Amino acid sequence: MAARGKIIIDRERCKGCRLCLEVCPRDCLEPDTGLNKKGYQPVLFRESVEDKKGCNACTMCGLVCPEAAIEVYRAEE
Amino acid sequence: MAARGKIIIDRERCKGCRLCLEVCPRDCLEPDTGLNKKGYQPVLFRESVEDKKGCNACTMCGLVCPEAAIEVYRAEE
Amino acid sequence: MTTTRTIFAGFGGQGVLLMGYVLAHGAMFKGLNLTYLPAYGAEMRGGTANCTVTLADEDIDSPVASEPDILVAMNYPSLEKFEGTVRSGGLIILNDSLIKESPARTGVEVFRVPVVELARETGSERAANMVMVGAFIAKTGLLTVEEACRGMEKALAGKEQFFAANRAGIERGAAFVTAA
Amino acid sequence: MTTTRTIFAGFGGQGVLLMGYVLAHGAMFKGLNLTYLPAYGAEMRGGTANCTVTLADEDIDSPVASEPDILVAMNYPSLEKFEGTVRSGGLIILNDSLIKESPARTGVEVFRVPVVELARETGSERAANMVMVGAFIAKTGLLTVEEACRGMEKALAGKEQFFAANRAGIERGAAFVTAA
Amino acid sequence: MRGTQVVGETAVRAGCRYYFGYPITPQTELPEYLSARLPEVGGSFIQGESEVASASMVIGAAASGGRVMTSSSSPGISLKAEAISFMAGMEVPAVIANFMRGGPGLGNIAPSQADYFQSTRGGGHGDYRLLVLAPAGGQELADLTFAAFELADRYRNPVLLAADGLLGQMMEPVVLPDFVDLDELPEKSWAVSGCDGREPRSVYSYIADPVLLHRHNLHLQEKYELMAQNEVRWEEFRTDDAEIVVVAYGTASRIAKGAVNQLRASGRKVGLFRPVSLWPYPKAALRSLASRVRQVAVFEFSSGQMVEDVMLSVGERAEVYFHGVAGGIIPTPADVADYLDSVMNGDGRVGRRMDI
Amino acid sequence: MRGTQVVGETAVRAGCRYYFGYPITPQTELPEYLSARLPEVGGSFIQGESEVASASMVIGAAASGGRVMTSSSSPGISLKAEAISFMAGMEVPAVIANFMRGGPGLGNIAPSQADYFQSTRGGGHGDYRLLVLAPAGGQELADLTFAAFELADRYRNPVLLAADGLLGQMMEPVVLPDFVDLDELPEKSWAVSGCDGREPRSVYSYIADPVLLHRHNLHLQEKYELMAQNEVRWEEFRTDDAEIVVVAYGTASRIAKGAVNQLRASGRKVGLFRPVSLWPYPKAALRSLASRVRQVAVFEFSSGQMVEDVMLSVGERAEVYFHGVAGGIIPTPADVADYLDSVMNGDGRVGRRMDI
Amino acid sequence: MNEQGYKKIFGRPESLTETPFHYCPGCGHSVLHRLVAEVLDETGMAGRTICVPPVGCSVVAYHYLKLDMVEAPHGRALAVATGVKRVHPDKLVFTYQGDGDLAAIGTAETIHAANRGENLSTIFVNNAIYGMTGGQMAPTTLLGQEATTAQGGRDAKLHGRPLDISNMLALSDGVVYVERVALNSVKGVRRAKKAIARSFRAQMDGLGFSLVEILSPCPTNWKMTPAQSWHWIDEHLARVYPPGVIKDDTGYED
Amino acid sequence: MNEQGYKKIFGRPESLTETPFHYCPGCGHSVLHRLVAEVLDETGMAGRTICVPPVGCSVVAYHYLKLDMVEAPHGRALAVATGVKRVHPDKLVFTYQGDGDLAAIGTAETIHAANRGENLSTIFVNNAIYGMTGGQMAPTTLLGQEATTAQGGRDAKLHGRPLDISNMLALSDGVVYVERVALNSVKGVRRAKKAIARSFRAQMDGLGFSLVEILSPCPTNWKMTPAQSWHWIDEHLARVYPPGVIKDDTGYED
Ligand SMILES: Cc1ncc(C[n+]2csc(CCOP(=O)(O)OP(=O)(O)O)c2C)c(N)n1
Ligand SMILES: Cc1ncc(C[n+]2csc(CCOP(=O)(O)OP(=O)(O)O)c2C)c(N)n1
Ligand code: SF4
Ligand code: SF4
Ligand code: SF4
Ligand code: SF4
Ligand code: SF4
Ligand code: SF4
Ligand SMILES: [Mg+2]
Ligand SMILES: [Mg+2]
Repeated sequence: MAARGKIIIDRERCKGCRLCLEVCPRDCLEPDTGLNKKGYQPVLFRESVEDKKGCNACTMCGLVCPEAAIEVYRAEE
Repeated sequence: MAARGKIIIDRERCKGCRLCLEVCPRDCLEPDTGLNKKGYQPVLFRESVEDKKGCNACTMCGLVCPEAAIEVYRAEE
Repeated sequence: MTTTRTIFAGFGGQGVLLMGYVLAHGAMFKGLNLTYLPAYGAEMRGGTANCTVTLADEDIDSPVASEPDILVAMNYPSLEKFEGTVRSGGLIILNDSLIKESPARTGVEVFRVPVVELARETGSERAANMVMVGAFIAKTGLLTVEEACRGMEKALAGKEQFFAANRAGIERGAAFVTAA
Repeated sequence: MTTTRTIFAGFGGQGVLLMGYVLAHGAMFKGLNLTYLPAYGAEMRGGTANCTVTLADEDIDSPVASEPDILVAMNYPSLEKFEGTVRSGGLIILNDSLIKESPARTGVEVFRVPVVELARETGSERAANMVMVGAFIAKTGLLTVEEACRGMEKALAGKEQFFAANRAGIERGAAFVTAA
Repeated sequence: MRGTQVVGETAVRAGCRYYFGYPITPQTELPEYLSARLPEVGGSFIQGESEVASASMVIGAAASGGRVMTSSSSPGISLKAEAISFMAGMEVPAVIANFMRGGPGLGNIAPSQADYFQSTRGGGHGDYRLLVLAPAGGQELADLTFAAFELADRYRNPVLLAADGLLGQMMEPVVLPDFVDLDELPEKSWAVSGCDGREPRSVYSYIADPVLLHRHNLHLQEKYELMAQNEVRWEEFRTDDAEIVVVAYGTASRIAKGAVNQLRASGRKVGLFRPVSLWPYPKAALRSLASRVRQVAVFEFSSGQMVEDVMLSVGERAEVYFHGVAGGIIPTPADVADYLDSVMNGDGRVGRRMDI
Repeated sequence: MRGTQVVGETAVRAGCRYYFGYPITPQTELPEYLSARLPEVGGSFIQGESEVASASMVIGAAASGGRVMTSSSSPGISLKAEAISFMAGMEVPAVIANFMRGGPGLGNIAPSQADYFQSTRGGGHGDYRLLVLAPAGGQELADLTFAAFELADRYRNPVLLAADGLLGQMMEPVVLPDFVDLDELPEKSWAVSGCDGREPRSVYSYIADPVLLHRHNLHLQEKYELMAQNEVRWEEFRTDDAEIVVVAYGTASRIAKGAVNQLRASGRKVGLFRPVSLWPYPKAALRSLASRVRQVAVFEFSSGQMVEDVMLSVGERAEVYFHGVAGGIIPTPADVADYLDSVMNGDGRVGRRMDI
Repeated sequence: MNEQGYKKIFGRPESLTETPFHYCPGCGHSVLHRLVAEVLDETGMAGRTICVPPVGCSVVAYHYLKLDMVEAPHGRALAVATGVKRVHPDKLVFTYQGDGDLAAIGTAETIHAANRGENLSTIFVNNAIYGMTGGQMAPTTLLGQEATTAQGGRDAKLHGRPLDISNMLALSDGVVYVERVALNSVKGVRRAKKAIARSFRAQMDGLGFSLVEILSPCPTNWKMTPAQSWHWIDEHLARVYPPGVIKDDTGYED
Repeated sequence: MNEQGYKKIFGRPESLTETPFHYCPGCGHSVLHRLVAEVLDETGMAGRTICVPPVGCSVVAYHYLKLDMVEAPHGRALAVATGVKRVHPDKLVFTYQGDGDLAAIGTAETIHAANRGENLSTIFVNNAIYGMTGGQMAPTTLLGQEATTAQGGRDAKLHGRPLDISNMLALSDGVVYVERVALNSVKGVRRAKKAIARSFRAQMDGLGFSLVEILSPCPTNWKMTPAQSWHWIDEHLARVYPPGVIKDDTGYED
């Protein structure tokens, strides 16, 4: 089953504060290994997370993201 | 019987505000008829006031006098 | 005339500033040039007050009268303060009701007006300052009674209740001079 | 030498200002004239940082390096920003660990130092900036390793816990140049 | 009407609808007048909690496109210095009246001209200029107040009325200007009003990038240059055949005029040069006059401030002298005549020769 | 040590025990330094709620006899204008450092000299003067800070250190002065301390009577005259045989020095005149120099402020030119050399000729 | 971007520009800018709004919010806003101010605008520090908290005490609504947005002055990671400045 | 003068000079000057006291009180006093301020000196008007009260509301004692003197900031006789600003 939601992170806006990662109830986020152009280590969306069934489009990551770098999408029924 | 107290008003300091006159419980004060050098109508001490037995040295006139123009004296026993 | 500078001075409560103000407005009716300058103490408390009125049929340069032509003294401290400044040959008008002393100053004309008594005659002691205005204009010939009265009405616009008494005062003052 | 102007530039977190600061203190030990001038952005937020160090055996006039002799670039944006200003015939020292690109600029010498890798060898990745300091002084001959180390100790007075690692970094950087 | 009221009523007629100020002698009659008058014409009067706050209220209303005024006297103007620099940097129009009093510090409330430097050389920080107009009587209080609002809008620049308590208190016959029709005024395409249907606007002075701030300053300097070309005002009185001119402005110029009249009456060839705009200073006019006279004698209610502008104008074309009083003593025309006499005789009794 | 810290530590050594200030870039490292340092020597540091409050705290401590300092940058100095005028009027000594930034308004934090007028022509109201000292490097920051405290006490007058953020941030080798022994300083017989055993004292500037305020102003002017005689400071560099001198102070003078060196290297007869005291201005020295050179070229980080003092000094003795930048762009020695070259060639490419 | 089979349910609000924020990682200012934009989008008010940003980290708020704005000298935002409002009484006028701006240099302007009952809204960003100038003590700095002008931590004797200005303001009759929220949780972010919306609504209804105080992280000057600074708000800041409604005379149901 | 057979029991205190007050008839300033002098005489503190008078009617308090004094710019008395106190921590330092001075232009200085817990005393003369400048509205002016800048009476909509700054100050931890008294009766005068003494004592004991607010007649600007102004205090002023102890953490028995 596909996840109920997904997010898109604007990699160049992201400043690697990891607050999204803190609040995600589904553990969908992880730090990138490289740096973006501004020298920050951005966060990546893990499309599928086995154990927790992936993103549920709760928008919490977006709500706390200081950079307004996250868009949240819900799967259409 | 002489009054228990008496007061001395500095006529040139007095600005005729009449607050002393307001508070005196023995009605010992009255407005002067003339003006002092500054053009104010000062207040006079009535040494003996028949009906109320004169000044009792309560100091109330002095306490309220804005000009610190009043000295209060008590008769020595 | 060319330019006449007058200082009005007295206690705070004597309506000294209003006297100058009335005169100034009267002069405006007459179309004279004028400056009216109240002395502006640091303090708004009791004490003394004065103002300077300059009337002229030419341009007025300095509005300050360091050597006034006329002094109108409403009380003794004012007389003391200003008598020395009056130009020689000038005029001192005294409130005779309050000033019993004679000016120390010589070489000037002295004219006394018993303003309180005259005002009382008109029925309003409070019009004493207007009596002085009346006496002033009559004595100096700077304005007519009518001009002074219209000045008073302009100066007190909105306070019509005082017009009658003040007019009576001005008239009484002027009459006093004429009779003198 | 007469006067040498160097710009150190990089990300905020790379210890760029400290590099210049260490160099300045080392030069003081050596008795050189010097000016150390951190760029002072309106913002104290992340982003980039840079400082200018001028060393001279004569009086230093302008402390500003509009045409630096040397650029030490710790990241790519800094290289991009400053490479054009280096005087022709000057020197660009690059943090090879982070900058894979080549300078657009021609007519200057380019020298690469893999600071992170070298620092890792000394056991402390955080000493990467000190590795660059070591490489810088060895490459330019402006200070001896000992002078640089004493400068580091002065610049970090009160933070003795970092001395050993930083000294190792400076030495490693210098050795890298000698070996090159 | 007193001078302060003339300013107030003229402001209303010039379209001023917003006044923000804090009481201070000798000018409080102006806010008092406007506190009653502005609500009558649908305007707003606020007695601010301080001069500092009032000046910032001016910024807000001016940036919103209103015709705005504030006023104070010397210490209060000092407190407005930061905001005035902001107004200049943000390019918002406003009219500021300073009824100067004796200083420094709390000083006293007597007439003074000791804020000339502050007025013309930016009491606040940075490279900016105010248009500074100095009335010398009741009618000019009206005329220049009216002009101030027009000029402030035209140049998007604060305009300062430089007066003193004597002018503020004095009554003289005055013809007031007609009411401006607010709807006829040109739209302020830079003012904020909410960005409905257009791009958002900001009015600000913070320009972090040195290159851009430099450019902004060049733009301001060009504007000031334009003002310097177009807005110079002065009056000459009996200068035609004068051998000496006295230079004075405001109240001091009236006394000086009296002195000129006195001296002329005894046949002395004396004239008066009266700057009306203190910035831009009537430099060219004074310079050309200076070439025709032998001596230029400055008279100020200060210890010597405008005299620098006179020196910068006159150069070595004529001898420059200075005489001033500070603290509120008001000399008589005779005193000033005596000063001029002393200068003409070269006896050094009154005033001093300025060297350049 | 950064420039700000040099000022801070020197102040402590000069006996300063009280600092009151409010943070503002680019000088906050000075209060930061003193916030830790003053308690070590038994002094007091207060971060005031504002510049306005801080400046009044200075008044209180100075009137109490302490050696006191405050500092800020342009907008913050504007806010202190009223209190500075009070200090001058009350005759209390204090040291005020202005690390100027780009203006007007909020501007930016880049180095600037656009507060020259404000510094030398009383940003505040009234006839007063500050002693204004303009360091050009680390050692001078120390020397002049030290001198500032001595002079403030000697003349009972506020002293202004006119610097910029570049000087404040820069590190150069500096020899700091020795510690002053506070017990050795002359007693301040005018300062308040409680009137036990003597007549009460008041320190104030309110002088209601015009005659007395006039007299007070005459007294102040005499003091300023004395300062003008004794406290003029300047430096000349390679002026002996110069045909043109560049006049610049502070950071700008260092760049100008570089230009002089460059031009001298190619044989051009160029010198530098560097005012160190901006008030009193080294007028006589510049005047005598001007008589020997053909051209005087002013260079400032402003749109043209000190140039007026240059004109007042030079008169028609030499041609006066001006070139300036505002906003924080820092020209190079080569740029200034180019300006001087243009002036010498008379090609009008860079800078402009000033007429007097 | 709209992805196949997915519907966008959250993204950048319309009233935010595309310009990336210059704020530090984890800074509360960025979140607040977005919340303001969301509220204005949802109420359709952006075009009839004028904002007065402060001198502080958010001095260039006009880079980020598509609104008309007027700069204020440091601390004077509410005085400037007062002037704006007199000219535009029908517009939504709000100030956005830091703790140094609002509660130190701007104390008088704040208290008097509130007490005049100016029909304005204030977003009060309390990060207990001077952010823009690099970490000096603010009036709101906690006892023991490090600051560059209170090295070793704020000490009541040397540096005075934390000031709770919202409580003081609530005493004034001109003030209709004061709420404090903490920006360190999803719930806090939601609460903050609601409070801002309420304050704006109160103004549009002409009720008078209202203020939302936001406990907002400044990881840079607190010298913490963003996550740590969330924690620190709970453990320290919110204990001295407890979130909640301090005054509400709006009469609004919700 | 000592009269035969009589003993002087009340007269001018030692710490008052001979200079006649310039205040208007019935003005509260005069009474307060005397009370301060009495307290200093009785405690023997005059020689160790420094006063910071305000800009207001009492600007020349040094003409009347035999004390060392430092002038303050309008509103900045508590900032000046803070500077004085740092140099003379062992001296009694007090400010004497009007309502315009303390609660309008000086709001920030007042609140922050109090909140720093400066060990100072403040005598706050609330006459609900700007006396010196001739009767403009003060922050404390009552609704409906006439003022030259609120002609027809203060109107909340046009002119804002009366500000009770003593109540605000009492919220601050730095403040140890705040009392309000009314100078319109013998009892009030006695109470005022006690409060001043208590405030001075608190300072000498190093307890921190204290303030005595005095409802004080200004017959001139109220356009009343002195007796009427006493009345008006009872009927109006004291209703909005009720006399009494607002805060007392001194722990003193009496
Ligand atoms: C008159 C003036 N004083 C000081 C400053 C310097 N300054 C800029 S922002 C600021 C304080 C910033 O703190 P805060 O208001 O809490 O905002 P934050 O940056 O924390 O959001 C200061 C002191 C200034 N620009 N103007
Ligand atoms: C900076 C400044 N602003 C304004 C004034 C004018 N001023 C003098 S006293 C005063 C207010 C007086 O009222 P208050 O403080 O209540 O004292 P009161 O005279 O009523 O005792 C004002 C506004 C001033 N001297 N300085
Ligand atoms: S929307 Fe919710 S579940 Fe999906 S990534 Fe964001 S926080 Fe995690
Ligand atoms: S919250 Fe936003 S800025 Fe922070 S790590 Fe996540 S995507 Fe990046
Ligand atoms: S002392 Fe008492 S009784 Fe005597 S006159 Fe005074 S008030 Fe009256
Ligand atoms: S109280 Fe004092 S001033 Fe007033 S009338 Fe009595 S004696 Fe005179
Ligand atoms: S310094 Fe603090 S408040 Fe300013 S942008 Fe950085 S985190 Fe935000
Ligand atoms: S104006 Fe009022 S406060 Fe001032 S002296 Fe007169 S009565 Fe007292
Ligand atoms: Mg903050
Ligand atoms: Mg009052």
